[in-house]
Formats: sequence, structure tokens, C-alpha cells
Amino acid sequence: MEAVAIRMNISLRFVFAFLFFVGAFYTDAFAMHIADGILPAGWCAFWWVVVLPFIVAGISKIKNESKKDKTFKPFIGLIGAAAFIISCLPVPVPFAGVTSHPVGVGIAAIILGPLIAVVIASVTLTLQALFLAHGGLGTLGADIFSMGVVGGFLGYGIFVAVRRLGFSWVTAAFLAGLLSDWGTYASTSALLTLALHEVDSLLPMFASLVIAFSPTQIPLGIMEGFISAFAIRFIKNRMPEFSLGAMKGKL
Amino acid sequence: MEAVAIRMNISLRFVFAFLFFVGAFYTDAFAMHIADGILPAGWCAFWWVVVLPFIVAGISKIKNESKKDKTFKPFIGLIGAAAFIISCLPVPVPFAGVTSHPVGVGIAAIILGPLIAVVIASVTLTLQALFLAHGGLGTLGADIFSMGVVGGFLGYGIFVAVRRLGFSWVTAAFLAGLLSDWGTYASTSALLTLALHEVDSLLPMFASLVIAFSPTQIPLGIMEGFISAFAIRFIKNRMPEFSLGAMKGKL
Amino acid sequence: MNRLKTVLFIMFSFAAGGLFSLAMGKEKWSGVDEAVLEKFAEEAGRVPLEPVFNTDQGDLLLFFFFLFGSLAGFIAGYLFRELFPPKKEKKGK
Amino acid sequence: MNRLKTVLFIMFSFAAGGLFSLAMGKEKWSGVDEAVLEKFAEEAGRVPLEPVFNTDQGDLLLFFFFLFGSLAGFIAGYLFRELFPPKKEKKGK
Repeated sequence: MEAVAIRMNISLRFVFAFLFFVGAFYTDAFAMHIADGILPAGWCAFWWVVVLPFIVAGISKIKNESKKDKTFKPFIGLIGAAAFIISCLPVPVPFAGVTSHPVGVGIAAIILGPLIAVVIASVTLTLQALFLAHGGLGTLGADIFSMGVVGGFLGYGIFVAVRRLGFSWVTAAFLAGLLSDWGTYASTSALLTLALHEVDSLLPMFASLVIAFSPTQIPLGIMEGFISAFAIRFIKNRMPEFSLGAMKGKL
Repeated sequence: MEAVAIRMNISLRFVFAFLFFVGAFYTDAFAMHIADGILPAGWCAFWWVVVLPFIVAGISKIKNESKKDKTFKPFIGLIGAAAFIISCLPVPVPFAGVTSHPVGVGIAAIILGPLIAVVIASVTLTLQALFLAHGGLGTLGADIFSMGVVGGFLGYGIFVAVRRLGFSWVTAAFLAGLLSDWGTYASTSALLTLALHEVDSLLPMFASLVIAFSPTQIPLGIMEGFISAFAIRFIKNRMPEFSLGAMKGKL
Repeated sequence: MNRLKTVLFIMFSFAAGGLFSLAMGKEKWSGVDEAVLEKFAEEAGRVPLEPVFNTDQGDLLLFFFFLFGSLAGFIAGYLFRELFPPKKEKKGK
Repeated sequence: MNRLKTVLFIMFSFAAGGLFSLAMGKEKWSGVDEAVLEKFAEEAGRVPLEPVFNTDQGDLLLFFFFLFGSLAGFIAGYLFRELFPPKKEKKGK
């Protein structure tokens, strides 16, 4: 039995190694930070308009909820700081030879709900654009859409759906973390394709982008899944009465 | 009165500006992190031998004191983490056009005593040499001597002496922070001069080194003085019974 | 023995990553955003602009990353201690 | 008015620093350790070696600075909250 497990382990490693090599060879990897100048002005404005209602709704939600629950504000601070740290880390990815960023927004959406996750992503991305030379101010709307809206709502939705299907907290959190990461990068690819494709190459360009970021985002997404599962298990153990975001009520 | 103050303020600024320009022109600035390969092996070994007894004494002091006082260990953690953060920061210095590091060891020496400051400096410098590409492992002894031993004992001694002369906590802390920074960089200059001077140019080389680091270390030393004064005032306000390191007993 | 293999495998995979990126003519461990999006954008005729405050000069970016990392870490640690205080039962024993 | 002057002065002093280092042929805001000690050491015939683990490649150094900064900040914040808990009298009101 053990020998089989080890052999499987080894072949899994080689599958990953192969994927990384192929991906890194195909083209370089992409990330969720689109710099100023890359998107045309019209698209920048469009994503700002799309994103603004979410931010407004998120801020008003923070105001309402913090009146009800005293632990709400410190939780926003803690999860906000944690999500900021996670999404700033330029993690070196083995085999790919480049560094890439996790997103940290899935866990924020599980614990505080998707609208507040959008606010946290907005603050994080603004700080990164202003001080950390990642992303831009015009493209901030597009970046907030990918990481905040898509990452947040996907993470929240996956968590709720997987829980409703009867799976454990930990499984739901793992999948939410994993898919909010992949969803963010898929969204960035889609944004770029929409704005920059030549007329006849919409799908091929999107596919090439997805393949391009798989060497970094397959391992990083799995890492985010584990971080997310660990965090939810920790909260359930230490604070069994916890009831915010996707962990409210019977879920 | 106000006009005079403003005029003094402006001329002070120009004195500083002039100093920075002259210093930066003369040669580049120096820092306390000596990389591997710069000091001959004999000198590396020598400074390791000098420094080792301090580290051993510091560790045994930590063991003894933490039995007596329950707040001792968390204070070591807090001050150690703070000193690590301060000494890692590559602060951009206006006019000089380069970044340089504060040392953070003066405040550790005031609060925990010079021997424990040496231990904190050793841990900090080891982490920097291993992971942050600052300094080297062979030259670690020399770096610990400059930052830990000279910076720590100077900061502690200045604080005690200034308090004995009847000055306030804040003044003593400011001078200790200021002079532990300058002492560290003076020590690094002396180390380098001793190891690398040609026979006839001992003093001129030391002087040129001191002039070379003045553009960054004059402002950074003043900054460290303020940080140190602020920290001591905070501790005296929030914890009037505090009695460790140089703040023990009647001092 | 198995642990040694794992460590060697991890070291090898990082070394391979570094060498591979060098072989591809990229800077070792370069960030995915800059090096790549620039290339890609240029193909589509878009030129990325400098950030508003260009902090990517010398050690300036290290300064900001370290400053923001330590501030965020401080906030997280402070609030973590507030929300999850250590269990007193365990400490009492 | 005076505050505006101060802000302008600070901005000017940083800009001057950056331009000055460029004019001197150095990288803007380079760290004092590397760029400088290397030059100096070479004059004395000493060549600085690479660090044992050379983390100064691409964004790897940013990763380590950010990781260590956030860890140290977390420890500091956690212990700060433990040693200096907020005054309850103020919170009660």
C-alpha cells in the first residue's frame, strides 16, 4: 500500500513538473495587477462603473453590520490585514521560475461576505497601485472587478453551495479558496482578451492566457485552498459561535 | 519671535542640505552590513571570538531573568520584533539619494539591558544575512560587534549617564537612540579601516568613512533618537512600574 | 529517508525554476505582472505607463514592502490577540 | 501656508536625492551596503561574495522582506496587545 502511495506521489509530482515546464515554456505567467496604460481608457472607465456600486454597497454594509455585532470591526481589521498580506506576497513558484500573487479574497468573502470582500480588495489594490508599484489607478476598476467582485462572489458562492451539498466546512473552504484564486486570474485573462484581442482571435487568446497562468496559479490556488481551510477550521474550533458572512445561520 | 524661529528653521535646513550634498559628493554612504568576502578571514575570526562571550552571557541572562519576571519574555519578543523591523527598513534619505538602515539596538538596550540587546542584534543580523541578502555569515561577528556590542553598550551607557546627570527620561532616551546609531556606523568604519587600510592612511581613511556615512546617518540617527524617546515615554506612561534594563531601580 | 527526498525534491524544483527562467532569457524570479504584461501589452500595441509614484527604484520598493508588511502584520497580530485570547485553562496548568 | 512649504520642501528634498544619485551615476535609491561597500572593497582589492542563499534575484527579495516584515509585525502586534491592553475605563464609557 505504502509503496503504491509513494509511487502515486512521485508520478503526481512529475505531472505537476511537466505542467509547470509546458506552461512556462508556452509563454510567461500573468497576474491580476493590470498596470496603467495597458487597458484603453474606455475599458478603464467601464470597469470603474461596474465596480462602483459594489464598493458603495460594501461600505454601507460595513456601517450597518458593525452596529449589530461588536466583534465585526476587529474581524474586518484582522481579515483585511490578512488578505492584504496574502495578496501582496510575491510567492516564488517552483519550476515556473517566476513569482506570483495569491489573492486572499476567498477567505475574506467566507468570513465577512462578498460585498465586504470587495471593499477589502479595493483598499488592498489601491495601496498596491499607489505604493507597491503593482497595478495602476486607471485600471484599478478592472483589477477590483477581477479580485474583488469575481474572486469574492465566487469564493462566497462556492462555499455556500458546497456546504448546502452537505460537505464539511473544511472542504467548502478549500474549494472556495482554490476557485476564488483561479476565478480572479481567469477574470483578468477575460478582461485582457476583451480589451486587446484582434477581431478573429477571442477564444484562442483567452485559452493561451489561461494556459499561461496555469504554471503559477495551479500551485498557488491549491495553497490558497489550504490556507482558507486552515483559517475556517481555526475559527470553528476557537469560536464555535462565530456567525458572519457565509458562516451565518445553519450553513 | 515666530519669524526668527522660521528663519532659523530654514537655515538649519540649508545646513543639512549642504551636509548631505557634500557627503554624497565626497563618496557614497556606508552601512553596518559588511558582506562576505570584504573582510580577510583572520579579521572575521577575530570578531567572532570577541563577540561570542557577549552572546553567551546574553543568552544566560535571558534564561535567568525570565524566571524572575513574567513580563520579561513577552517584552523580549516585542522589543526583538520591533528592533528587527527598525533595522531591516531601508529608509530612503532625502538629499542623499540612497537608502540606509537605522539600527534599533539602542532602544533594546535601554529596555532590556545591553547583553540582551546583543542577542537581539545577533538574531536580527543572522536572519538578514541568511534571507535578506544583507551582510554575510563570516562577517557576522564583525557586524554583531558593531551593532550589538558597540550600539547596545553605547545606548545603555549613554542612557544611564544622562539620567544620572539629572536629565529627563525622554532626553536620555533620545541621546541613547542617536548615539547608538552613530556609534554603530562609527564602529563599522573603524572595523573596515583596521582591516583594509594601507599602512600610512589609518586616520584619513577612518575620517573619510565617517564623512561618507554622515549624509544618511545624521538624519537617521536623529530619527532613531525620536523613536527611542517616544517608546520610553510610552512605556513610562502606560506602565509606570516598569523596571527592566536601564530603567531598573532609581534611574 | 523519505523526508530527505522531499527536501531534495523541493530544492531541485526551485533551482530548476530559477535556471529555467534564466534559460528562457528572463530575469530569475521576476514578477509576473511587470516582465510579462509589458511584453503582452506591447504585442497588442499598448505601452504600460510608470506608476503614479514610481517606487520601483533601487531599494525603495523594499522599503515600502517591508513597511506595509510590518504594519499589516502588526494590525493582524494585535486584533488576533484581541479576538482569540489564549485559553486561560491551559495556561493555568 | 507654512504646512504647504514644508510639504514642498520634503518633496523637493526627496526629488533632489533621487536626481542627485542619478547624476552621480548611481542607481536611484540604491542601498548603501551593496553599491557602496563593493566599490570601496574593490579599491582595497577585496571582492564581496554572493550571499549563501542569494535571495537578491527578481522579486525574491521582495518576497522575503514582505514575509519577514509581516511575521515580525504580527509578533510585535500580538505581544503589544498582551503587554499593553487597552484601558477598560475608556472603553466602558
